[in-house]
Amino acid sequence: MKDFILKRISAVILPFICIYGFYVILHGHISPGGSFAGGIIVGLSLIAFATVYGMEKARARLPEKVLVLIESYGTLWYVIMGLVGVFKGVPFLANKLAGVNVGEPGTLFSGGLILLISVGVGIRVASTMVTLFFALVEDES
Amino acid sequence: MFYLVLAISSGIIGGLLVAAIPKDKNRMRKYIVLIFSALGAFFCWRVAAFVFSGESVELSIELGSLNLYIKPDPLGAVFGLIASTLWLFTSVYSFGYMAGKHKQRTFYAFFLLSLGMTVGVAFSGNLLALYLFYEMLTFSTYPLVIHERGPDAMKAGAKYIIYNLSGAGAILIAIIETYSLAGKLDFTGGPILAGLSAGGLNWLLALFIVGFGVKAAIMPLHRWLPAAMVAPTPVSALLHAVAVVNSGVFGVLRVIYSVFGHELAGQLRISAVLPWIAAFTILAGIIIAARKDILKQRLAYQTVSHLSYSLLGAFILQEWGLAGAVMHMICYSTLKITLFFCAGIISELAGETRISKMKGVGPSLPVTMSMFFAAVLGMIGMLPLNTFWSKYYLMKGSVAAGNWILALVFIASGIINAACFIPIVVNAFSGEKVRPQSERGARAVLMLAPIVILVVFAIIIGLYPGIVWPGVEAVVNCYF
Amino acid sequence: MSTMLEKLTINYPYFFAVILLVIGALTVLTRSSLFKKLFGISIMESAVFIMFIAAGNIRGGTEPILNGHNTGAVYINPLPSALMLTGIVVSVSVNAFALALIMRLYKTYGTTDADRIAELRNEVTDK
Amino acid sequence: MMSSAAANMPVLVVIAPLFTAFVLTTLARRIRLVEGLVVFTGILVLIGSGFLAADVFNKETALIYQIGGWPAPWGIELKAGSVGVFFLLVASFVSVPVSLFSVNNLSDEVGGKERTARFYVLYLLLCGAMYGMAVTNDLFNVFVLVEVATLSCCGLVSSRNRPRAAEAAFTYLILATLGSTLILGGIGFIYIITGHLNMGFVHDELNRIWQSEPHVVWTSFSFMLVGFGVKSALFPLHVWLPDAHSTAPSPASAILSGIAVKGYLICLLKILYNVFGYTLMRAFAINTILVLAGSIAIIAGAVLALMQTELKRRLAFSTVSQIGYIIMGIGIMNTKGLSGTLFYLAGHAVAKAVLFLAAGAMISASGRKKISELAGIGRKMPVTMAAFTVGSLGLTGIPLFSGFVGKWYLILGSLESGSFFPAVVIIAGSILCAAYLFSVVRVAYFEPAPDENWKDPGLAQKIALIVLASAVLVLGILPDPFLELAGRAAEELLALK
Repeated sequence: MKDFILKRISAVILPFICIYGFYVILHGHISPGGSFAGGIIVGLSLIAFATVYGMEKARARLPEKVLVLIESYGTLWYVIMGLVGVFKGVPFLANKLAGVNVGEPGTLFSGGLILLISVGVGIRVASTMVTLFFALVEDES
Repeated sequence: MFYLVLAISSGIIGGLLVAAIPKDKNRMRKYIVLIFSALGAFFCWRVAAFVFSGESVELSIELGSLNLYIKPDPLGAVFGLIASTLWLFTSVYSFGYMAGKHKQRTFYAFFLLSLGMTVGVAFSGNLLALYLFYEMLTFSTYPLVIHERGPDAMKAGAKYIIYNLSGAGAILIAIIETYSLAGKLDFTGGPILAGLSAGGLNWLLALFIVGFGVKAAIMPLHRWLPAAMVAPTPVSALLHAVAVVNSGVFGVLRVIYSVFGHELAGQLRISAVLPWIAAFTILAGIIIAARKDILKQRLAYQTVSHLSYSLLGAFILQEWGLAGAVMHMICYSTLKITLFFCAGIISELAGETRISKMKGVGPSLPVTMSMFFAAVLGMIGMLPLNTFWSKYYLMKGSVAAGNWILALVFIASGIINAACFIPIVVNAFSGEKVRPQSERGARAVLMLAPIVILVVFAIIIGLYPGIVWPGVEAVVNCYF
Repeated sequence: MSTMLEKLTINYPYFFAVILLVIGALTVLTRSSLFKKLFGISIMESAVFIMFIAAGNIRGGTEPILNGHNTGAVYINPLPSALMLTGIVVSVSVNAFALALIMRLYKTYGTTDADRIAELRNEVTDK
Repeated sequence: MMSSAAANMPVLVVIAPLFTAFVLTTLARRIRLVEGLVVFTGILVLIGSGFLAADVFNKETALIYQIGGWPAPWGIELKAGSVGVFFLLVASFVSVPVSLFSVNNLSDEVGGKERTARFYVLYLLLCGAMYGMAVTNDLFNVFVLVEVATLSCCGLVSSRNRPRAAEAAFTYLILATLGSTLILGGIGFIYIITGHLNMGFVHDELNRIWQSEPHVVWTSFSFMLVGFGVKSALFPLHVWLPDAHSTAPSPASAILSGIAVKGYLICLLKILYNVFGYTLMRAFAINTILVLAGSIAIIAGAVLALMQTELKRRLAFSTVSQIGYIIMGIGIMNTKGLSGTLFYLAGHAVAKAVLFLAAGAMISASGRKKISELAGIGRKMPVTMAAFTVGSLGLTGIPLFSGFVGKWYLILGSLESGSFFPAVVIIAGSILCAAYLFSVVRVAYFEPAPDENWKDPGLAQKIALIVLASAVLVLGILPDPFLELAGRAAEELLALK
């Protein structure tokens, strides 16, 4: 891809798409969307980057190792958040029961662990999308 | 209890030992076989002595709600004695017969294993143990059937397995139905199903008879038996004239007298048909036998016929019938095994398996052929031999049951037997002597000694039936 | 008859769902192209998603969000939508995996037609 | 802390393998550590499920676990009932020797260390999904777990770097996804008429209203049956299974045939008895359908198995036949029949695992796939073939081996329910089973061996085989505790009317 216009425009737009994705992730518990939808948006922005600037550049910025680590730790993060309850002696994935401050409903910092879980899952989804894309596009599979 | 465990396990342990020692240790293997079959016989005699003296020997292995219960009663003790004693003779015979043959280790290992299983069948005290050993007997004799490894042997083996497994399947269903009807499976304390109403039990008895009838070679289910004659002669002799088929007969006796009891069985409609099936098998078996040219085949069909003597005795549900059945099991086994042994000697030392070519083998095998003649007389039911008595009891039983036609069946069968086998002997001794004397050497002695001893036994029992009568009487008293 | 029609008009999403389901199933079972099989699966999944979401819908209901000014109004059932989000995640992973497999098959056999692949495979094994 | 762990056991047994799975993805190259972790997790879960089983057994009630502390109609529930812990115990037990078998043995088969690590990740995901199926009490979770299991199964099937494997995996993926779509549709129908997803609530609601919506219930049932039928390879829907199970690496085949198909059956069992319930099953004659489907599967699977010449394919078709027993047993709706089914399921799990592992060891040692080419292998690989023989005896249902007790209770159950037909089919199936398994044993022991250097596998593999083979024996000789647990499970299933 050597299209000048495409490169310039995407250079302007992609950061905003990415930020919008994070917005959706962070507001998952108080508005439509959430970690999956947001993660997909972030992931697609990265995929768009790869299609516009070429695979080599994308690979250089998003090495496979990092993606694998994000994927694994994203899931582990979820489990660890769930285990907070277990460590406190209440059920798995307990939130308020585990003594977490759940804040005031309707504001960003409400829902206790949900926000933390959302972030983990969101970046995990993003990295999974990118991994899938790379896996399908690159020659060795 | 101690003896009971030893009696069953001596065969199994011996088999495992034989399998464990290296292939080329022929002498050592023979000693092991001899020692363990002798031990098996010895312990069976000990157990039988306990049983007949009225002591209770039992062993119960809990398997949850199903338990294996081993407790010989007189019937089991008699069968155990027959099997283990004849096993000893067969092992001596097979030392001669198998000398120089291939795959001896496999042969002897499964040979001893089958001893353990047969004793297990005999001594089992409930249907589950009976089923277990019965099924295991099938599997442990299978390698013996396919010993020759040729395509014929494989085909026979497949037939053997399929017939017997189907039979065992029928038995399993019947056992489970019995369990669900009666809630117990033990033979002690009267027949299992005693006290139930006869209605609806017809098919249960039929299922049992079909199941055990496979091994007992009742006529439409007999096909595996002639096919299995491809096995080496000691195997045919022991398994297909003594242990396996008799365990089928034993099973039928057990079902009728220990599971149903003669009173309940008498009320079933099917029990009117059963004697006639047995009678048909007696006549049809021997008639087919008359048309076979290969000696072992002829003997096989004669086996089919003679097994039904015992079955007929059991089916007429009458004291003398049962006595005859048990007596026939004892007497017939000693003579039938002799006949097979003789057939083996003829094929090994004279190289003949076809009756039509046996002209003149008599002078070359004088001892063999005379023993063969004695056994043939026994099969017909002539007096100095023991089978006279069993036939006498059977006929007495059928007359006592009010069915003199069945008695005629025995007589007719005797006549056909004579027509079928006497000419072989006559032929063998007639004609010019073209063959050299072949009964020489250690091998011949090993094969002949068991035969002579068995025939002497048969004659002694024939002259003094009182020797075995207490055992038979104990069995009859158990059920009547 | 009129009640039947009435039911049809009220419950039209379900009929769409059923039609899509049948189309999808037919595509999966009759087409030999691996891609078309995959499309068929996706269509079937969409049919089920539509059915679920239609079940959660209430006509005239608002979105089930607590934002201070629509309390008391009838809101639609959010659960089916949430469930179908999970269903979509699953379907994404199935699609990705299937595409990867198709690529592997294409690299080996040079075709994405199931019948052709079977032929080629038999040729290979015959040799 | 300990008491907290004990109280959270139902969720911890599911979480543990998933947690380890994602730890493994970061350890790709250090294969020793990976293998150690997999086996360690397996043992940990086994101990955990042992505790859980003891707990449920002593308390005599199901353990309800509310995730996040939310009560039932709103929150998601896990229910460690007798059925669940029974399957949990079986699955976690089998998974340990299977993973032990793969130690130091897989790299050749799947090619490379990284692929091996990926294999273990999928393996653990599958295990986690299976344990989840055992304890879940929520219909939608059933769907999710079924999907996780399906995808990891596909991954395992395709883990061998062969075009054949990719093809088998693709067929499996398409058919299994078709199945899970149908399952989701079935769940959808139930959800539409009841408005619940929690099994207990659905059951109550369904039994209240089913008479007004018989068609929906009927459709839902048929969707479920076909969906789970595809996944568990119920006879006419089994087409994917032989290819998938025979091309997968041996440990994968063992876990797929031994445990994975059973997980779907447990789900079906739970849905039929805990969701539809006894009354509905009777009303829609579901039991008759199951008995018929099972009978056809038993006979057809066995006949097809008999026709196979490749060892692993024969074992795969044997699974089709054995699944028939379990399906049939689910249709025999009394305590004896159901406990027999569950016991049979356990017996088949261990027996089939040992058969597949032994077959894999033989095939990789000799490089030959056909049964006729494995002549005399019994004398060259005594431990492997002895394990195979024990497995065959267990599957055929010889007394003192695992299959017998299960068959005994299945037949007892069917006779008690007054029908003679299933008993005959069971026996016929056993005879065919003997025919197709013992012919392998016969070839291996009684035919002359070629002059080749075939050897038993390494120590870990031998231990795995011995552990599984002795489990076959233990289930046959000392069936009592398991039988009692299975009996409890059957009563629990039948308690809901």
